[in-house]
Amino acid sequence: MTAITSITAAQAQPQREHALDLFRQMVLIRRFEEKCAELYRAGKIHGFVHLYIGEEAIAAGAMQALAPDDAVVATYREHGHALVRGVPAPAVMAELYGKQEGCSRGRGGSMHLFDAATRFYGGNAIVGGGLPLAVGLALADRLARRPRVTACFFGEGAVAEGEFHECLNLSALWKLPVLFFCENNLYAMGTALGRSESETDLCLKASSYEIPAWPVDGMDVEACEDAARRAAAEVRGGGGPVFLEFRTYRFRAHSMFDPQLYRTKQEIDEWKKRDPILIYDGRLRESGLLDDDRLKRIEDGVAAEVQKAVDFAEAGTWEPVEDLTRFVYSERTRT
Amino acid sequence: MTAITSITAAQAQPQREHALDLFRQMVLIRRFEEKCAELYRAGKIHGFVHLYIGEEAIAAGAMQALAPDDAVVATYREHGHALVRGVPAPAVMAELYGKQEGCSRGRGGSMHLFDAATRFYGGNAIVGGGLPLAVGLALADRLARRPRVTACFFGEGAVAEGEFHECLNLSALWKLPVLFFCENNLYAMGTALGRSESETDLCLKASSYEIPAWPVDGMDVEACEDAARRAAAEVRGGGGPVFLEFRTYRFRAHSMFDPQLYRTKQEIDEWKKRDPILIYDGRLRESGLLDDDRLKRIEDGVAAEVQKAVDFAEAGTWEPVEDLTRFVYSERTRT
Amino acid sequence: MSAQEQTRPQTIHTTYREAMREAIRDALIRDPRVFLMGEDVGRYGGCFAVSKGLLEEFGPERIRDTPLSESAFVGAGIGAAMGGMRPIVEIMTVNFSLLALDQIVNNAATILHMSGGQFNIPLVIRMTTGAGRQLAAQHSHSLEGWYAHIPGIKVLAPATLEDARGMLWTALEDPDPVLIFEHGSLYNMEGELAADAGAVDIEHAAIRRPGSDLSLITYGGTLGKAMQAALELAAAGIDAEVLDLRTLRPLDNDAIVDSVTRTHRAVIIDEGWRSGSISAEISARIMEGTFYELDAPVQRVCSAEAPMPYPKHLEEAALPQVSVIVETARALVGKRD
Amino acid sequence: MSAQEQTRPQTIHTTYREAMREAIRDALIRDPRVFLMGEDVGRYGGCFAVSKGLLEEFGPERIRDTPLSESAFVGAGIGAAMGGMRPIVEIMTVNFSLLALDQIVNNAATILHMSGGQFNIPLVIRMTTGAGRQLAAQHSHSLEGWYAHIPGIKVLAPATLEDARGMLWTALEDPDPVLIFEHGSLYNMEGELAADAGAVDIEHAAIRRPGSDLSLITYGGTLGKAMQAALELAAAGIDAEVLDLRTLRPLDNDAIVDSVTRTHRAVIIDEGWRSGSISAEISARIMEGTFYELDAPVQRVCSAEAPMPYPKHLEEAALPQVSVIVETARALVGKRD
Ligand SMILES: Cc1ncc(C[n+]2csc(CCOP(=O)(O)OP(=O)(O)O)c2C)c(N)n1
Ligand SMILES: Cc1ncc(C[n+]2csc(CCOP(=O)(O)OP(=O)(O)O)c2C)c(N)n1
Ligand SMILES: [Mg+2]
Ligand SMILES: [Mg+2]
Repeated sequence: MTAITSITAAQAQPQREHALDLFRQMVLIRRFEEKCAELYRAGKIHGFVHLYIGEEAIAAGAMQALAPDDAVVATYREHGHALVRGVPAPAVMAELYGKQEGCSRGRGGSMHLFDAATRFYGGNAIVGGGLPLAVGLALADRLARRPRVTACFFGEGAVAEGEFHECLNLSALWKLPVLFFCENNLYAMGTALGRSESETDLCLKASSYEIPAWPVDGMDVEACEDAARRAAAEVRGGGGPVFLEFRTYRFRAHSMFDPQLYRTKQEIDEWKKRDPILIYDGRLRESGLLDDDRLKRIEDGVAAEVQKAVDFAEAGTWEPVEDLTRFVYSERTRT
Repeated sequence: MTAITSITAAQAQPQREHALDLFRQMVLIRRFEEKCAELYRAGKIHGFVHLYIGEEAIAAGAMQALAPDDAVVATYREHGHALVRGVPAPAVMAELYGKQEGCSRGRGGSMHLFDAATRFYGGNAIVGGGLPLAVGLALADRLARRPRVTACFFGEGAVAEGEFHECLNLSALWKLPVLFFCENNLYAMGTALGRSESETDLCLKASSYEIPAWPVDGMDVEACEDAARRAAAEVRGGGGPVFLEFRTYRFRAHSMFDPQLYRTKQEIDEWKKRDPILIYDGRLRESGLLDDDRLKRIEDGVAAEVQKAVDFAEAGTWEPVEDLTRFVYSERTRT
Repeated sequence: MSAQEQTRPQTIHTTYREAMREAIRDALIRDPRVFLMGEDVGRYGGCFAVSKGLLEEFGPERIRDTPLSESAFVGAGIGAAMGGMRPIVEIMTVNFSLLALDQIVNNAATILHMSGGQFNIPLVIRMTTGAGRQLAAQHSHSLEGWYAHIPGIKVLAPATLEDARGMLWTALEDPDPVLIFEHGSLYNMEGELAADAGAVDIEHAAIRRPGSDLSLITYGGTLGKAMQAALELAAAGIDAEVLDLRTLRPLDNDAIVDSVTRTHRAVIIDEGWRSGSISAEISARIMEGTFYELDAPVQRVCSAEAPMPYPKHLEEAALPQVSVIVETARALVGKRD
Repeated sequence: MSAQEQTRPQTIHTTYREAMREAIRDALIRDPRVFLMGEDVGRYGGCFAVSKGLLEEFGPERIRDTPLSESAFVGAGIGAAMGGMRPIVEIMTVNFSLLALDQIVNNAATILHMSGGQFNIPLVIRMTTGAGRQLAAQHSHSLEGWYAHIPGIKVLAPATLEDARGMLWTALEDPDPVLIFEHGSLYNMEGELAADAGAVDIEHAAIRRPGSDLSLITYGGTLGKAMQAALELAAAGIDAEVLDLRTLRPLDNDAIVDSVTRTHRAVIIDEGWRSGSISAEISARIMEGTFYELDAPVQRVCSAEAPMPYPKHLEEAALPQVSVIVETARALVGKRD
């Protein structure tokens, strides 16, 4: 079995610019999604929408460990991942509107963001469904002798699915470069972890496949970055996959239709004290990197970016109905 | 995590009769299956047939821990389990012939032995496919407050299937009375355990669900019995499932069509020195329970029983073609 | 005429969702062997709020939240049914049922037959099906017709309040596995239901509107569209019969053949993808059962053969619509020879 | 006439199994992105010996034994295809593919469309299908017609040595997921194959025997039975055309309609369970495409709607047989009006 190391808050003093950038990414996700909620209520966005609010530190931190030609596989709760990965906010927002200028041509909506340019492989609405894809992407890299990694984000609910186990085993057996990034927000819809797993220490499960695994404070963006960098270095070294359990909490409902009968307001409030933006705000101020003025500039910049995204989406166009069956099969000729 | 205890050869001096009965059960399976191989070559038995030869100690030993109203779920390699459980040898042989006097009316063949009288729920030809059934049978007992257990036999190959994990978790989470009896014969068809599992210590996997688990010498019938009894007592106590890894080896090909390219003759010969019948024969002689004369009587008795089974199968009849679609749906009226 | 027949039964105003919930409650009260198991049926209150309140009433033993393990809990339902219980297993949507398909097809559908009649499986599996709520390509399948290919199981598609209220108990009384498909767009359907509504038969299709010029054959989520189309056709002087199949396996062959034998024309409306859908089977049955009575080729109005896109206008274009049904029917009737 | 056409091509005597193996070898040699992955494809020598010897020739990187994890390794094939490889994933038999169905239906079939055309999936999945070897209810499914319901994938059913040899390369060149169904009873089929046999088109059905009195429409494992039936019918003075569909999705609609438009009668032979089988789709297509040319209702010869029983006599009774095809065809032709 593998030693389990607990990574506490980051120790190193990050570069000034980098730190502010991390902060900015989290703020972008937060404001972008607050806008999504508003637009949903306004009838601009439809279907199932799952907000990432409260969990921003994970995507913002972990994504730093990836190079441009690495790959990302995510779930239906992936606005944040797409934004941090570099999918342009306007393209994401247009996708949520269902406009053909969206990153999936408007066909995917919130749960199915795709972007070839940033190797963002979705957006998968089947719990656990993205894991085999990540294993396969990593296998392709291994076979083609490319030094890439594939980061696969998923919720702790997916750990109960058989696919999770098959994929951990397969990737460990074949020593494939996969980063399994488990976002443990304690609930799968209304099901608390303790009601879905007989053993709630998720790292133990990874260990039973000989996969190095450790828990990370998912509310601390620097801890997330550090852990992801360490994991990515290990994976790039050829040692096979690494599993990280990011401990976090979702501040909002599971989706837009959830009366949240399964948890208390106190519990939510308790966790909100650990709001990753709040915490990092405090830390940056302490180290003199942030003050009200700079914060305002960041918030203003983000607000402008979100507004630009909304404007772009509003100005977007509907895919013609005649294109409905385009891309059921490829238009390309043989390769 | 649960402590892992290694159970060595049984210590207690078993009752004379019981010991000879264990021995006899193993001999019955062996001779029955040798006859099956012969009958297969003679064109009396068809389809896929998987022999249990070499692994007899597990079924013979483990089944002792079950009461008549407990349930058994097995795989396609289940002749031995059916015989020890008490499905009459003639009914098993008739089934292999495909005669309607067979325990599944001749419709199942070798891979699908069923018997309501002994609560023998198959005979499942999908690797891992029986595990959820066992969990459900145990759930029914729990809900009906019946103090029964369900024993589920499966090969180590099934450990790689997602269903294995889902079932271990579900049964541990709900503390269901399931005995997971893993028959680790080191190969799944031609795939050695080390080529199918990144971590080959199977008990570790059970531990990652908080399920007590320990390895057992699957070539020692008394060790098998002792371990199964201990496990069954634990399960009956309401503590949830137990997982046993019976370490064994199949002496024959996977099925009747296997050139065995994946293992060496030496390896097979090495294991044959640990033939469970041979070993128990030696132990019984040492303790004065067995001599040539008694052995002959046992072999003669078994030979007669096997012959009776063959005669019964030969004399059996074919289900009329008109009955082809009977039992696609129940004939019973509403219950 | 008896006194009973003269009194109009009392009705209650209800929804499909509530009718379904009442059916589950009723079953839980009637039979101690019944329990409900699935993802978020309990503490969350049910994905589509169908099981809301049942946990409080019946407790966590009988309203059993499961982990995300479709194969295991569906298989456990099969095992529990063999063990003497009467499980209602809820799969959140038909899309996720693919993860449990091995258990349904290889075990639930086969064990009675391959055990020579020894082990029947009195299991009910409920799931949401269908599109129409902009849930895109992985949450909008209509696979009930696909399931109807499998011998050994029965497939129901309640399309009315009566059937939502009444099919479950009949399914639970059935000794064999029964799958119930609830179209997601029906849950909010409101209407009047007899206060004493109860079990209904699951063996017969129902003529929801008699007619003489052509048969509109459908089920589940598209029944409403077929009824609307019949109204519009009536306004154009075409008298359409609407046949609600109700049960997709086994199909009520006689009802199909009888209707088309009377009307000589048929349009099948089915939310499944056209090729290989249950609409093809119905067309083939008409071919085999009443070919010489046909005045024109049977037509199908199905979903476009594409994964379901997210935006409303494309989703609508992908799904069978009233206007297309009307158009198809008019063209068909025009084709009199 | 060119010199080439005058020289009769050299042929080799081979089997369906060897033709399939040669196709895999050929692909591995031609394209370094191609690899084969599945249960026991390597050290065991292939479940049905198709891949025997390939491990020795190409090594374990490209002939990749997998654990028993159908969902993971099929999904990994999808991912590897998106990552630029050309995987051939072998699922031992179609029965086990149910464990991977979520990956096939929810991912492989949808990603190109729902990503707006960004990610195509050049994946080939091969599997054995069908009954006839007394393998009973969990090893005898014929689900290729069922898969043909899913938009986004293509479904091939090679029935001849040429197609066993030639379809794989065409499938690998296809930018989208292609499923190849190999009927288990064909592996030992022997015959002559052109020494230079190579890629074949996968877009068209093939007339294996031209005829004028009726069309026998079939594919895969039942092609041989249809050919045999045509012979017997010929002896009785009935000239049957045999149409081999070859590809079940997309169906070659024109070929079906053309044939029946000429012959005015059709019998479809399909090893799938009758209700909801691909035979229903073909019947519906004939209804829609050439109804007015039909002299009699299209008939179907399918498998009995029951899990497959083990004993030979029952298995034979469950499967389409030559005698039943002949009988059905004769009755149909007799029904001239
Ligand atoms: C296979 C499958 N089953 C059920 C669902 C319905 N569902 C969507 S999200 C979800 C909860 C998943 O929880 P988790 O994996 O912890 O991710 P989180 O939503 O907390 O980020 C469920 C049950 C699904 N999408 N896929
Ligand atoms: C889901 C599934 N995949 C593949 C097979 C084909 N198959 C039959 S037995 C077997 C090996 C199983 O090995 P193991 O579980 O170790 O049991 P053993 O045969 O060694 O007793 C395989 C791959 C199957 N029956 N089911
Ligand atoms: Mg969660
Ligand atoms: Mg084994």
